[in-house]
Amino acid sequence: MKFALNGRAHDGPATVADAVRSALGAASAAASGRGIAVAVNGEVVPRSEWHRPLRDGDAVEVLTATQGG
Amino acid sequence: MKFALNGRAHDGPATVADAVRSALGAASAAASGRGIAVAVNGEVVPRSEWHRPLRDGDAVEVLTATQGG
Amino acid sequence: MKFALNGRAHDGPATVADAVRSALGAASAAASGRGIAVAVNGEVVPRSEWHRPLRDGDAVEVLTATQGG
Amino acid sequence: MKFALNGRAHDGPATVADAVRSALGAASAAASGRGIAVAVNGEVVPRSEWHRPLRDGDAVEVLTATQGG
Amino acid sequence: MDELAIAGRRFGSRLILGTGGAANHAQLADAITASGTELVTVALRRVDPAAAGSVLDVIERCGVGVLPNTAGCRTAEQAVRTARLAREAFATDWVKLEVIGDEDSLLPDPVELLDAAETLVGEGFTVLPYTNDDPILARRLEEAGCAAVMPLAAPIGTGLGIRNPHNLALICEQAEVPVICDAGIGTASDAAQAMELGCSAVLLATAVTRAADPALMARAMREAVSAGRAARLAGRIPRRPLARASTSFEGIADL
Amino acid sequence: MDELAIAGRRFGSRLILGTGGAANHAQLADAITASGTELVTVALRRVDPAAAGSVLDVIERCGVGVLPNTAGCRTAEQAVRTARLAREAFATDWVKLEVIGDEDSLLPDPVELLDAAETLVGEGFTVLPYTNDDPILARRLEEAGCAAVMPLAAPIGTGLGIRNPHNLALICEQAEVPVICDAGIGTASDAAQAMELGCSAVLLATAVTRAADPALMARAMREAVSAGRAARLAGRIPRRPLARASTSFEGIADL
Amino acid sequence: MDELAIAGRRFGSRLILGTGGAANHAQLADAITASGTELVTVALRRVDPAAAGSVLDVIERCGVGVLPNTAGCRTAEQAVRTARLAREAFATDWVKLEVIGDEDSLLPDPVELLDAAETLVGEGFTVLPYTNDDPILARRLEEAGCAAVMPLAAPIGTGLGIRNPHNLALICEQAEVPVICDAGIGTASDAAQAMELGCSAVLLATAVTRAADPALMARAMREAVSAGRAARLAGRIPRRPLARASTSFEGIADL
Amino acid sequence: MDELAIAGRRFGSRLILGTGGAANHAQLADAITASGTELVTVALRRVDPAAAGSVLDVIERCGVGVLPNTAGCRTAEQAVRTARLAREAFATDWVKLEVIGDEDSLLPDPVELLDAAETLVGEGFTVLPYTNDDPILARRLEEAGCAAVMPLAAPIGTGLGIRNPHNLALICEQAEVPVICDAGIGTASDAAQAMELGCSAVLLATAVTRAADPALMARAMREAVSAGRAARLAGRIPRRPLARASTSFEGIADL
Repeated sequence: MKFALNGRAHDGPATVADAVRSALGAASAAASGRGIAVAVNGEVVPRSEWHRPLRDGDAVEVLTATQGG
Repeated sequence: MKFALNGRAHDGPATVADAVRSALGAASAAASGRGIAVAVNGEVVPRSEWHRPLRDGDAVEVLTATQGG
Repeated sequence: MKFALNGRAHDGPATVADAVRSALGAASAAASGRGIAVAVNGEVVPRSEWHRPLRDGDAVEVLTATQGG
Repeated sequence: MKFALNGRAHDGPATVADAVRSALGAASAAASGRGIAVAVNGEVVPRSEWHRPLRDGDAVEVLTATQGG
Repeated sequence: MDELAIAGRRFGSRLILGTGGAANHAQLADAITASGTELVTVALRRVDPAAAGSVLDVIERCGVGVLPNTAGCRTAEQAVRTARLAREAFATDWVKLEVIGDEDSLLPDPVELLDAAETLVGEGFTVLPYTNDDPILARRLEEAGCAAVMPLAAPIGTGLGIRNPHNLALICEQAEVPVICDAGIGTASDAAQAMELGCSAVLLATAVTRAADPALMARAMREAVSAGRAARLAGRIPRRPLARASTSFEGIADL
Repeated sequence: MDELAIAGRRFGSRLILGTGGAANHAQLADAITASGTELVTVALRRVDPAAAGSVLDVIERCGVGVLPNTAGCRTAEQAVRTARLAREAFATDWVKLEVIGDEDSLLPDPVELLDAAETLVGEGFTVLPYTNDDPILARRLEEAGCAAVMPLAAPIGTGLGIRNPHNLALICEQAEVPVICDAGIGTASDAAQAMELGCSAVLLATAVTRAADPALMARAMREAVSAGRAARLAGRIPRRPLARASTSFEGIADL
Repeated sequence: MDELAIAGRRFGSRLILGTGGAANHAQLADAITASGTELVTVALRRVDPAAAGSVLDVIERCGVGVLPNTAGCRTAEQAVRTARLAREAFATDWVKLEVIGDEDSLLPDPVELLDAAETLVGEGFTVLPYTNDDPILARRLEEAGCAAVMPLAAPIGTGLGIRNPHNLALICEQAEVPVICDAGIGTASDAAQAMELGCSAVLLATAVTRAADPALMARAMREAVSAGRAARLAGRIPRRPLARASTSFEGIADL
Repeated sequence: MDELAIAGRRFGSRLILGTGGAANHAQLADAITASGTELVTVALRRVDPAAAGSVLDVIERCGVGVLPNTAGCRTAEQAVRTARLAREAFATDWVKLEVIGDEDSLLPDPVELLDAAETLVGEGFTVLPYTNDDPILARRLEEAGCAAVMPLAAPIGTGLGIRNPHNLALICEQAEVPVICDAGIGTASDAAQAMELGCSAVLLATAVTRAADPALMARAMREAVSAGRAARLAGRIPRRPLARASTSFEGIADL
């Protein structure tokens, strides 16, 4: 199955947590996942539901803080 | 039956045309009724329908041009 | 002889020091004469010359500090 | 003898009129000398005195109108 | 010939005059004539049997067009209904759309204004909305199909002149319909400045009708609008921080 | 008829045009004509044998008066000598007196200016001094016998418009000779504003001669000066912090 | 003690700092400290695996609060979704609500902004909307339940200062929630003026983060906001057209 | 340490306070203390036997320096004589030189002022002249040997703020002695702006002494002067006509 992760196409079965891990890569936040929020198809997925499997065509956004005015 | 004409209570049966006449009184526009518009309960009543009888509780507005910015 | 002291006419013989005393009256500065300057006919008279007698027609100004912008 | 004409050194005997002619050259104003004024050593020399001979070291200015704000 | 075109209708004059505030009809007629305007605004109010003559007579005598407004309306519904009545009364589908947010500032309510504009455009009206100086709202009104946008210089009747030239310039740069500076003009230089900023026309009432000499001020406004338009087209010199001689130093005498 | 009188000489136009900066004589002639001016300034410079025609020819053809200036002078003596030469060259005792303090700002030197003005008035000149916007210096120039005072709007050629309207208004209130706003005007609304502040006339050069279309800008300035003058005479409405309805709420319909 | 209270939360500092534009985290930390702020904004963006450290670490070290924004959103829906994600990420229901009309002016879209504000208030957010300087929209945002209104001084990042002090003053007079001047501040006097006009606080980013010396400008802004607040409370002297002596002429010597 | 040096004398504070207008000595003392100033002005007047205490006592208690002025003088001779008397009375050769042209505007007379300055410098005074905002006069005063130049923001006591920032900036750019903005300041942002334009210090009296709460306004002015100075040194961002995002669009989510 296919899904989009932060705008990039991905393949194969995955949970939200898998997606977060792949998005974070080596990023410092990885450990804690602190300051991270996830949306699937625009809706928030709370941490408690990250075990949820993604469905074909899902658009996943993994977001964190950046400098902003 | 009762109706309101330009904010004032009126009594007895009347058509829209009656209301217009009574609103205009001696006003210069009376003759032609030129530059006049009539609303019953907020909706325009075109001249062609002024023969229409008013219903109890109708709010009639007879309006014309005044100086305005 | 006559002289003017701070715009008022005075009479009789006097030294600059006399004029200063009479101008100061009870004013706090009196004691030390601190913060005081004297002009006779527009020219400064230093303290060392206050013993000088006034001449007829002299205009004496005894000045001190006031609030100013 | 030497004189300065509009900032340039000139030689030999000359009257003011000579200087004017040499300054104007082919300039349209030449004919009438209309709109021309002459100063020798800063002082105006009226047309009536242009016949005057220049003296050694004289500074002659021959001026006319230009566009100006 | 530098004409103004609104919804395909052509005007030689770029000044629209509001009739509000004139002391009497004679004075109003003189001001209209002196202003050279071809279009004047009127409001719709309850007939007054005691009224001596109608402002419409004045307008007819002056041979100018009439632009009804929806002055005093607080909601989109009121404004839409007033516009429909104006169309019936004056046989014109042009309307100066005014929906105010409160009666102290008389500033437009952006949400109600846009709502009313969309409805009236849908009903075939030629809508000229009185708006604030927000470039975004101006664009949304244009996108809604308004025939022009009419941003204010300052609140109605204040005579404060152009409070925010920067916004007015932004609106003019982006608009593809005529931008008409409406309200807040106090004197001639304000009107000229509005045109220099890129406005296609100026709409004003109080500045003329309440001036000590309305007809003379009307003439002043006519000339100012024309002057500002010409200055805009003539390409002004740049502003420079330091002086630049208008007289060359070249050939200066040594005196 | 609202005429301007300077030293008893009457003018129908309240715009004085400087000729500096024009690209060529043809363009200058068009600008003079479009401006409606009756008086233009010229400078005095060394004759240039290579010059093709004289600005005096243009001025004569346009049938306007000539006002020589002392542009570029740094001292009272230079300015006085230049004025004497101008009188000889142009057979006029009128002079636009200019004594600058430096060549970057081209701002007048108050001490040298006053000194030169006193000398020239004593020699029977009709002196029109280009001055800064200091009300005290303006009064001293008037007391010295100048026929007018010509405070700047901003430094020459900057086009910054009126930097200090407050000072210009003070000068106009107190002066008993004509106040002519000279230098710094950039566009039509600046000229109108100068007249609204109480000036009797406007003198400008660069704003017209260096505009993209000098003749069109000249027309704009003519209209702007006339508009500003009319607005001043017409008695503008007061500035008010809050809105004032130009349309009465009385008789508003209940819709 | 003159504290600022927003939605019941108290602040000793009336300066809110945006973190955008800082060259690096060290510089940002210095600026935050020098500014004395207690609240800084952050944006929400896709995680960048290559990122070296997080702005959250800086904020934590400085011991200040975080205010997430919805910068870059063009519609109410985007902004609402972004706010929900920010709540999830930062465990705060405070949001600086930003819904822009286009990417050139970055000006707020009044309709989308009000729509988003109503939704978010309904979901229990503490909404601080970045708005234009329209007093009517400001009141509608307040009526919608926003905890403050944040009108701009000028478009984001322009440094133009307060384009329309008149509107800002109107907003402050009518508002019953804190008015925070947001965007367009260029230098210290702009920030002081905002407070003098009646604002309760100032929010700025670029003016500090892109200054040549961000930490020094941050200190300047801290002092300016404090100065403007004190001046407002101290009751300034009236503006008068004519001079008034600060030194009495009484008792002046005859010299 | 960013100190101000005038004629070699160093000051930690860049605010000079005039004592005129204070309701009483207690209020004056509080204002002096709150302002953080190190130098205050006084005038010289005929002794008043009825006077309760002297302003000198206040100044001594506050431990600040005294700067005598020549307020009220109309001629160079009066001012020179007053300065000599002040030197005798206060044992200081520093003087705030004031020679006014009239009593309505209290504006300086450029000719008398320069004349007096030259005389007093010749007699060894440290001359701080109160001048108008003319860059040429400012330079001539500097050339005459004045220790500083003190151009006005606006006429004394008007509180109009900086009427002509362009002139003040020109003066600051060219001066090699400290430029002290003197007179016309109304509120904190005015003082900050003066410093941002490049002034080395600010001198004010009325703005503080006649404020509703003089001590609080004094504190506001202290902070504003410090803020303006810091902002000047920090290098402000440029003014730009169009917006510049403080939050990058890069990495924005697709919601």
